[in-house]
Amino acid sequence: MKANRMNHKLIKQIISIFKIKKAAFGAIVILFFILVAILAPLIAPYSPSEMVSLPVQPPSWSHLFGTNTYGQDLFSRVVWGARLSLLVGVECGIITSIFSLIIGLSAGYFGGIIDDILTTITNIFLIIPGLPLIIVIAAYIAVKGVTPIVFVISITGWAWGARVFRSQMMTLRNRDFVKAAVVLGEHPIRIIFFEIFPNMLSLVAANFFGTMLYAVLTEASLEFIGLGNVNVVTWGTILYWAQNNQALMLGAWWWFIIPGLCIALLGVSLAMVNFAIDEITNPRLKRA
Amino acid sequence: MKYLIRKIMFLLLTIWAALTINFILPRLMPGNPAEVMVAKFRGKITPQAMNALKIAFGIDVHQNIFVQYFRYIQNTMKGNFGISITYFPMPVKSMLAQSIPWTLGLVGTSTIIAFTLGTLLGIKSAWKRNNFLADMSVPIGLFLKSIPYFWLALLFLYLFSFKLSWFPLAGGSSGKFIGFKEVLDILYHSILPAFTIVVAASGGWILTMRNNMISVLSEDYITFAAAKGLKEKEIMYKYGARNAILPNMTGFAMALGFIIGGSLLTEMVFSYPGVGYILYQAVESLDYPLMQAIFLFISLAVLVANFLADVTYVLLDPRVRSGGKE
Amino acid sequence: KYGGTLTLTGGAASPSPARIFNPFIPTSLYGVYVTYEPLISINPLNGEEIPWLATSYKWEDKNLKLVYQIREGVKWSDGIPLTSRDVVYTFQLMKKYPALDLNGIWSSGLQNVSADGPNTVIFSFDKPNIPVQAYISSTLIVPEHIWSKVKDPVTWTNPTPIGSGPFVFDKFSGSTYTFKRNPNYWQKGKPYVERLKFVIYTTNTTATMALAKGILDWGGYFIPDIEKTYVAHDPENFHYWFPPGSTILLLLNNQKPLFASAKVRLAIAMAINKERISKIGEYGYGAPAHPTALLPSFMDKWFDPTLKPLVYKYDPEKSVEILKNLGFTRGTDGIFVDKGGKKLSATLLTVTGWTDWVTDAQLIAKDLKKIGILINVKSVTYSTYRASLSTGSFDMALMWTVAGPSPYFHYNGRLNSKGSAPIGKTAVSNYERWEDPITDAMLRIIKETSDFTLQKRAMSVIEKIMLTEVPSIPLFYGPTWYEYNTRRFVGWPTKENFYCYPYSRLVILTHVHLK
Amino acid sequence: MSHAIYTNEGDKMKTVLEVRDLVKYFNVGHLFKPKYVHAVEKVSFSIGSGEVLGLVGESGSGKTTAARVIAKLYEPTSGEIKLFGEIVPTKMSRKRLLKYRKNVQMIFQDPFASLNPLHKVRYMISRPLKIHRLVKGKEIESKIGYLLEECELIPAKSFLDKYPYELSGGERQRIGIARALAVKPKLVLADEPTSMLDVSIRLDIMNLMLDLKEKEGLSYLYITHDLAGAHYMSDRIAIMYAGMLMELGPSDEIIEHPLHPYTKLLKKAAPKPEESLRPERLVVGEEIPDLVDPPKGCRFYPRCPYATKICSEEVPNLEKVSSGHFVRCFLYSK
Amino acid sequence: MILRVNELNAGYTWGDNLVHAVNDVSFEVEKGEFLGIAGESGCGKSTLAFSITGLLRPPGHIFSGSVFFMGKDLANLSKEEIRRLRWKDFSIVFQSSMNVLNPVLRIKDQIFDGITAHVNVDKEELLAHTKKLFKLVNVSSEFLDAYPHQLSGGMKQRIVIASALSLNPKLVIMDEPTTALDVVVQRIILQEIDELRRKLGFSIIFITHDLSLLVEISDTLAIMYAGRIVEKAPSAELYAKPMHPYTEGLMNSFPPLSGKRKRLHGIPGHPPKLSEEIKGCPFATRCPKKMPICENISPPYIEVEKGHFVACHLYK
Ligand SMILES: Nc1ncnc2c1ncn2[C@@H]1O[C@H](COP(=O)(O)OP(=O)(O)OP(=O)(O)O)[C@@H](O)[C@H]1O
Ligand SMILES: Nc1ncnc2c1ncn2[C@@H]1O[C@H](COP(=O)(O)OP(=O)(O)OP(=O)(O)O)[C@@H](O)[C@H]1O
Ligand SMILES: [Mg+2]
Ligand SMILES: [Mg+2]
Repeated sequence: MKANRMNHKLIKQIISIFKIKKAAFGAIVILFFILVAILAPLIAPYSPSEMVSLPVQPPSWSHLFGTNTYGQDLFSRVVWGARLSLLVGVECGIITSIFSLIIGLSAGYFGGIIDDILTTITNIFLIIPGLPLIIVIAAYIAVKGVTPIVFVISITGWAWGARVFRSQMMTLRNRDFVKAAVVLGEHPIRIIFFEIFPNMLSLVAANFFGTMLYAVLTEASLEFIGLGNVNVVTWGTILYWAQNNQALMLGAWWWFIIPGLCIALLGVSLAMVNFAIDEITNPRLKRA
Repeated sequence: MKYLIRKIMFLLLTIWAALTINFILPRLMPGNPAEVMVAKFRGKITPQAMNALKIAFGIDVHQNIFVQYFRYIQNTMKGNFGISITYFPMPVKSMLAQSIPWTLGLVGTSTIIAFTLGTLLGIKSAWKRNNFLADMSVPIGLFLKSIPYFWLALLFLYLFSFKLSWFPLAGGSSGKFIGFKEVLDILYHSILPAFTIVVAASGGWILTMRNNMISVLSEDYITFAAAKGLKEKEIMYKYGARNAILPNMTGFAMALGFIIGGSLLTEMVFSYPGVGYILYQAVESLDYPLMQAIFLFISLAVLVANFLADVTYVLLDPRVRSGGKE
Repeated sequence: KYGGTLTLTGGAASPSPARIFNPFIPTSLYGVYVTYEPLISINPLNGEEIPWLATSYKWEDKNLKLVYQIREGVKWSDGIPLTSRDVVYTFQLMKKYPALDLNGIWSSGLQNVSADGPNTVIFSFDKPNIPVQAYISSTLIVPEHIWSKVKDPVTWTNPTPIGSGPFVFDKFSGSTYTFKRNPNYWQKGKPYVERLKFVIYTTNTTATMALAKGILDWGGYFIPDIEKTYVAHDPENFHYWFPPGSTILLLLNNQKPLFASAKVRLAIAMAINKERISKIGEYGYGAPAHPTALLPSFMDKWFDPTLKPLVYKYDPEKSVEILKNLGFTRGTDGIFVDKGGKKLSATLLTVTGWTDWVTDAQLIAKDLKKIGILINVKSVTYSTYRASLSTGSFDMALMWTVAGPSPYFHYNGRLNSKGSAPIGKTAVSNYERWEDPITDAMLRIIKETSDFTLQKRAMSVIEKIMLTEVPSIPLFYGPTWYEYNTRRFVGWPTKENFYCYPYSRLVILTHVHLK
Repeated sequence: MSHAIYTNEGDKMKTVLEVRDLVKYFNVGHLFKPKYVHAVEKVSFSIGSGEVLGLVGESGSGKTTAARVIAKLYEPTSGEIKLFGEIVPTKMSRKRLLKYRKNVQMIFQDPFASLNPLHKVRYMISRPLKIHRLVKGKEIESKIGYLLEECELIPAKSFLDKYPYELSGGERQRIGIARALAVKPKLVLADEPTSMLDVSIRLDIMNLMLDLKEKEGLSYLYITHDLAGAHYMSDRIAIMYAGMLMELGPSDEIIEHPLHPYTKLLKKAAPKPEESLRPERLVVGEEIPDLVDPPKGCRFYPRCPYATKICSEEVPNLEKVSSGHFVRCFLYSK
Repeated sequence: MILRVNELNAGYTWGDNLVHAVNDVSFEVEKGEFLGIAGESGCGKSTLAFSITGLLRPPGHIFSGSVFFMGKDLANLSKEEIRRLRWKDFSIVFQSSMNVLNPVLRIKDQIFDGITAHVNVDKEELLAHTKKLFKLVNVSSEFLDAYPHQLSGGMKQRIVIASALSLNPKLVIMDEPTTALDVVVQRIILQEIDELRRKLGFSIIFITHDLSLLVEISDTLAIMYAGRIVEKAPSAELYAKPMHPYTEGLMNSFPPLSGKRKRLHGIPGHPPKLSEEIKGCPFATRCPKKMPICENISPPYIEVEKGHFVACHLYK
C-alpha cells in the first residue's frame, strides 16, 4: 500500500518535472536532431546509399538500427534522413513565417480595404484543405527534390499564421504603448520593428514550430505516397522503401518502426515547444 | 441572420476560389493529358487507337482560356467532370458517386467520434487538473498529434488485422452479405480505419479543448456559477464546456482539412473504397480529371462542414447571432 | 471436385474498383477474362495454342487468307447461340471504332472479315502478315445482339457483361465483385469452381498480407523476399512461380554519337554485372537475360546453336581493353575521355517510384564507372519517361520487350526501323532508333512466310546482330507474378505442369478445382 | 453662431491650443455598409499658457477621442486645431509633425499598458530625447537622470535598468510623465492619468503634475470622470456628454454654480463625505444615448429632468452666460 | 450575529511562491449591518471575500483561521453542505459584473438555475419570482429573455444583484460591484442596494477601494492594508476621528468637491508587496508617525474604544 503511494508520488513528480520542463525537453530533442542533421557526415558510420552489409539484419552493435533489404545501414540512413526532414521543416517554417508575417502584419497594420482583401484570402486558404491540395499540386509538378515540397507546403500553409499575426497586430497596434510611441514621434517603421514586433516574438516562435511540425508530417506523407523523390534520403522515403519492401511482413520491424518513431519524436518535441509557448502567451494556462 | 448571410457569401466565394484554383493548376503545369494517356496504356496502344481515344476524351487544347474557363465552370456546375483516365471510360462523376458514400460514412463518423471523444477528454482533463491521469492527457495528446497517420494505420493493420486477425485486411465490405448482415459487415470493415482516424485525430481536440476549458474555467462566470451553489456537473458542462467549445467551432475548419487529409492516407492503407483510395489511384496514374474532381469534392465537403460548424456556432453563441462579433 | 469460392485478384497493374467489363479497354476488371473468350488461347511463353471458340484455323491463298472454323454449340450466357456472325461483328466493331483496336489489327493489312456459313470466318489480307494471327486469335469475341445496341462502345462500361465464358457476373460491391459458375458452359462439366471472388488491394502490403493469411487463392503481386514473407507461412500450400514474360533491356540511343559504335555498345554490355542486378535489384526473381534477349521458353525452338561462341560474358577488363583500343584515354579520375577531351558520360533514365529499376540503374552506373564511363541516373515520372523515349531525348533507358508468342514480336517492336524516327520526332516502338536494312529484311521474311525453317534462318540473323552489334543490352527477364495456394484448390499450372501461361485466367479457371 | 473662443476672458494669457468645431466619427460598419459612431461632435475650446483645462464626462463621452485627435493619433473628421494661433493641418510632413509632437505630449490612463513591457526605463526615456535630437551623446544619461528625479523617482539610478513589471503603478505613471516631459512640451494631454491608480497614490501624481506645471510652464488638458479631481487640478472645467461639450467655465464656478442639468447631476452623484453622511437621492431617466444613432435634439434630453419639447428637436448652442462661462442648454438660451 | 471571521489567513501558493493576501483578519457582521471594507488595490479584499464564501480556488488556499456563519464553522461542513448554503444563506456579487454572466445563456436561465439549485419550484413560480426581483432592482422584465451582451453594464450589475437576492440570503457580499460603472450609475445602484437592505433586512459586506463612497453609506467601515484590517469603526466615527495613520492619510487623499482649492498631501510611497515577507507594521515604510517598534513588531489589532478597532502601536 505504502510502496504503491510512493510510486504514485514519484510518477507525479516526474510528471511535474515534465510539465515544467515541457519546453526544455522539446527544445533539447529538437537541438539533438539538429545536431545530428548537421553532423550527419561525422555521425553516420556508413554511406546512406551504399550496400554495406548483408540485407535485413536486425539492430546490432555494428548496425544500430539494422539494415534493409539493400544491405544499407539504417542508422546512417536515419541520420542522413534527419538532415533533409529537418531541412524541409525549417525551410517551411521560415518561408511560411515570413509569408504569414508579411500578410498578417500588413492586414493588421493597414486595416481598411487591404485588411478586408487579405483577410478574405487568408480565410479562403485556411479553409481549403491542405493535404489534398498539396497532393494535387505535387502530382502536377513532378517533384524532383525536396524544394518543390517545401514550396508546396509553404504556399498552402501560411494562412493560420497570417491570421494569428493579424489579430495580434490589431491588438498590439491599439495598445497604449504603441500610441505613446506615436505621440513621441517614433517613425512607423521603428514602431513596427522595435515596439510591436518584439512583443509578437513568442507567437512567431510558436507559429514557426507549429509549421515545422506540419511540414515534417506532410513531407513524410507525400514521400510515403510516392509523390516526392524517393531517391533522396528522408525519413519519409525510408518509410516509403520500407513499405515498398514490406518491412513488417519481412519481420524487419526496425526498418519501419524507427523512422516513424523519429518523426513522432521530433513531432512531439515540436508540439511541446509550441504548446509551452502557447502556455506562456496565455497566462491563464500557465497557472495550471 | 446577417452573420449567416455573410457566411454564405464567404462560402460561395471560397467555393469559387477552389474552383478557380482547380482550373488554374493543370494549366500552370507542363505536359498535357494526351501524354498521360500514352502513359496509362503503357505503350500497348497503337497511334491510331490513341487518336481515336483522344477524340473520345474530348481533349481540345486550342481554345481561348476564357472560353475554357467558362466551359469548365459550366461543366462543373452540371457535375460534369469529364472521363477518368484511370477508370476509362467511367465518367469521373460516377467514380465520385461510387466512392463518396464510403468516405462520408467513414470519415464523417470517425471525425465526429474523434471530435466528441477529444472534446470530452479535454473537458475532463481540464476540470480534473492536477490529477495524474488527467494531466497525462497532454503528453498523450501531443504524441497522437505528432504521429503520421499512415504510419499508425500500417502498424494497426499489421498488428490487428494480420497478426491478430481481429479485423479484415482491406476493403469496405466483404460483399458476401445482403440486408442487415451487410450493414454489420460494412461496420466491421470500418472499425479499424475509423479507429485509426479517431486515435490520431482526437489528440488535437483534446489539447485545444483542454486549453479552451482552462481558459474558460478562469472566467468570472464560472466562479459566479459556483457562488450560486450550482452542482459541479452543471458548472462543468453548462458553464464550462458550453463556452469552451465555441472557439473550437471556428477552429474546426483547419482541423477538418487536416483530418480529411489524414484520412485519405488511412483509406489508402486500408484499401478502403472511398475517395482517398481513388485519389491515390488518380495520383499514381496521373489521372488529372479525377484528381481535380476529388480535390473539388473534398474542398466542398470541408467548406460545407465548416459552414455547418458556423451555423452551429450561431446557434450556440448568441453574441454572434445578433451580429456582434466575428 | 466441384464447388468452392476461389478468391483472386480483381486487378493488379492498376487495381480498379470501377465496374468496367468492356473487353476492349485496358482499364477493365479482370472479370472480362472469364466472361469473354478468344478464338484460340495462345501461350505467350512458348507459342502453344489451345483451340477455344475456334476449333482450328489455317492460312490459305498464299497466306492472304486466314480461315477460322468456329466451334458449334457455344451459347452466350443469355442462351443465344454464338455464331460466326458474332465473330465478324466483333472485328467490324474494331474497324468502326479504331480506339477498340489496341493491337492495330486493321492497320496490319487486313482487308475484310466475312462469314462463310455459321461456322466459318474468313479474314482477307492484301499482303501476308503471319504474326497478326496471334492478335486475331486472342481477340475476345462479343455478342452482336448486345453490342449492336450500344451507342458508343468506346466509352461503354458494360456493367453487367454477357459473354460465352465459364463464369457469369454475379455481384459488385465497392472493393470486391463476384462471378459465379456458368452452368451452360460449352466445355461440358467445366468449370469446377462454383464462385469467383475478385478482391482488390490497393497496396502490395495488404495483398501480401492477404496471401500470407491464405485469403487469396491466386495472386499476381510482386512480393519482396517471397520465401520469407509468403511461403514460410504455409510451405505445404503456399507456392509461387515467376516465369519470365518479357526481357528488360538497357536501351542505348543509337543516334547519340557515343553509342553509334557497336564496339562501345559491346564494351558496355560486357561491363554490366547482370547477376548482381538480378539478385539485388530484382530480388532474384528476374534471371539474367540471354544476350539475344530470347526468353528461356523460346531458346530450344528459336536459338541457333552455331551462334554460341558469339555469346558475350561479363568481362569488364575486356571492356576496358575495347575502349582503349578505340583510342579513348583514361583520365586521372578513371573516366575515359575521347580525342576531343570529352568525358564518356551519359544519363540513364528510369521511372520514379519503380523502385527495382531505380536500384538496377544505380548498379549499372556503378558497373560502368568501373570501366570509366560516367553515368548519371535520372528518375522521372512515367509520362516524362515515355515522352523522352518517343522523342529520343535520352542517352540510356530501361525498357521491356513487347510480349508475344514468338521472338518476332519481341524483335519487331524494338528493332524494326518502321517504329523508329529521328531524334526529336516521335518513334512509336523502336526507341533505341536501330535502323538497319538487314534487320528489317529479316523481320519481313518472318512476317510474310509461314515456313518455319525459313523463319528460323531469318531469326538467326537477327540473333547474331543482337550478339555482335548489340543494338540494346538485355539485362534480365521480367518475371510474371504468380502466387497460388493449394489449401483449397488444386490444378494450378506449375513449372512442371506447364499447361498454360499463369496469366491465362480462362485456361487456369477451367482447370482448377477443389482439393 | 458666435465664434467665441471659449477661453477665460478674464486672464489675458497666451493661447496654446485652440480647437474649433472638432468632429470625429468612427466607422464601425464594413466596406459595404458604413456605420458611424459619433464620438466627438463639434467640440471647441482653448487652453492658455500655463492653464489646466479639466475635461469631465462619463465613460464613452468622447474625452479620450478628443485628446487623441489633438495628439494626432486620429485624423479629425472635421474641425480645426490651432497651436499658438497657427492652424495645424490634417496632413503634415514628418518634419512638421515632429515639431508638433515636440509641443504636444500625452500621458495615458493605464500606466501598465502605456509602457512597452520589453523596454527598460532608460530606453523609454531616451527615445524622445533621441527622436527630437535634444541632447548630445554623453549628456543623455544625465538628462534621463534629471528627468526621473524631477518626477520624484529617486534615486534615478536605481530605476534606469528596470522593466515596467518591476515597478509599482505609481512609479510607472511617473515614467510616463517623465517620458512626456522629456521633449519639453508646451501642452500635455493627460487622459485620466490617475484613474487606474490607488487612492493614496493618486494625489501624489496630481501634485507632481501641478508642480511640474509651475516649474516648466506647462499647460494641461486634464481628462477625468472625477469632478472633485478635476476641480483640484484645473483652472477651468469643460463638461462633456455623449460627444458634446455641455458646459465650460472656471472651476470654482462650475462646481459651486453648475448650470447644465447634467453638470448638476454629476455634482450630486459625486461622493461628498464632508457634507453629509446620507446623500440625497438621485432620480435619472434612461441610460446613455447610442452614439451610432444619436438623438436628434439635445443629447442629454432623454435623461434630463427639465426636458421640454424643443430639447428633443433641436440641439442647443453653447452659449455664454457670464464671463468665461458657457452652457449648452435651452434653459439658458436667450 | 450573522458572520464571524476569526484570524483568517489566506493567500496563494504555487511553486515556491507565496502571496499572503489575507493576514490574521478578524471581524463580525451583525444582522442587517452594512459593513464597508476599503483598501487599495491588491491589498487582499477579493481574496478575503473568496475565502469567506469558500470560493477561493487553487492556487488560492486558506492557511488558517475560521469563518463562522450563523454559528456554524464553515470548515466543518462538507462540500455539498457549503454548496447548499450558497445563494440561499449568503450570496456574493463580484467585482467584474461585466463578466460574471455567462455570455451564451439567457438572463433568466442564469437566474433560474441559481434558484432551482436550492429549492424546488415550478416554472411559473420561478418566472413570477424573477419578475418581482427585476422590479426590485428596476429592470424591465422584458430583459428576461435577453443575453448578457444585449445589456448595458449598469443593467447587468442590477441583474447580478437581483440574482444574489433571489433566495433572500442573510448576507450579501459585494466585491466592488460598481467600479466599472459611471459615477452617476454607480451612485444610483448604491442607493438602490441600500434601500433594498432596509426593506429586506439582510447584511451587507461591501468591498471597494473608494473610501469616500463608503463613508457615506456604510454603518461600519473596515480599512484594509496589505492583507490586514488596520482599523474598523462605525463610519461616522472613522471619518471624524481616524486613528490609524493610514486611515488618516486616506481621508486626506480625496480632494473635496467644493470649497477652496488647496494643496492636499496624500501618502507617499507605495504599499508593500504581499509576495514578500513583511516584518513589523506593513505601513511602517510610509508612516509619518513611525516609531522604532513599528519596524519589527506587527501591531496587534485591538479595540481601542467601543466598536473602534485599530492595529497600530500608537494605541495601547
Ligand atoms: N477606435 C474606435 N473605433 C470605434 N469606436 C470608437 C473608437 N474609439 C472610441 N470609440 C467610441 O467612441 C465613443 C467615445 O469613446 P472615448 O474613448 O473617447 O470615450 P471616453 O470619454 O474616453 O470614455 P472612458 O471614460 O471610458 O475612457 C465611445 O462610444 C467608443 O465606443
Ligand atoms: N490567482 C492568484 N494567484 C496569485 N496571486 C494572486 C491571485 N489572485 C490574487 N493574487 C494576489 O493576491 C493579492 C491580493 O489580491 P486581491 O485580488 O485579493 O486584491 P484586491 O484587494 O481585491 O485588489 P483589487 O482592488 O485590485 O481587486 C494581490 O497581491 C494579488 O496579486
Ligand atoms: Mg477614455
Ligand atoms: Mg478585488
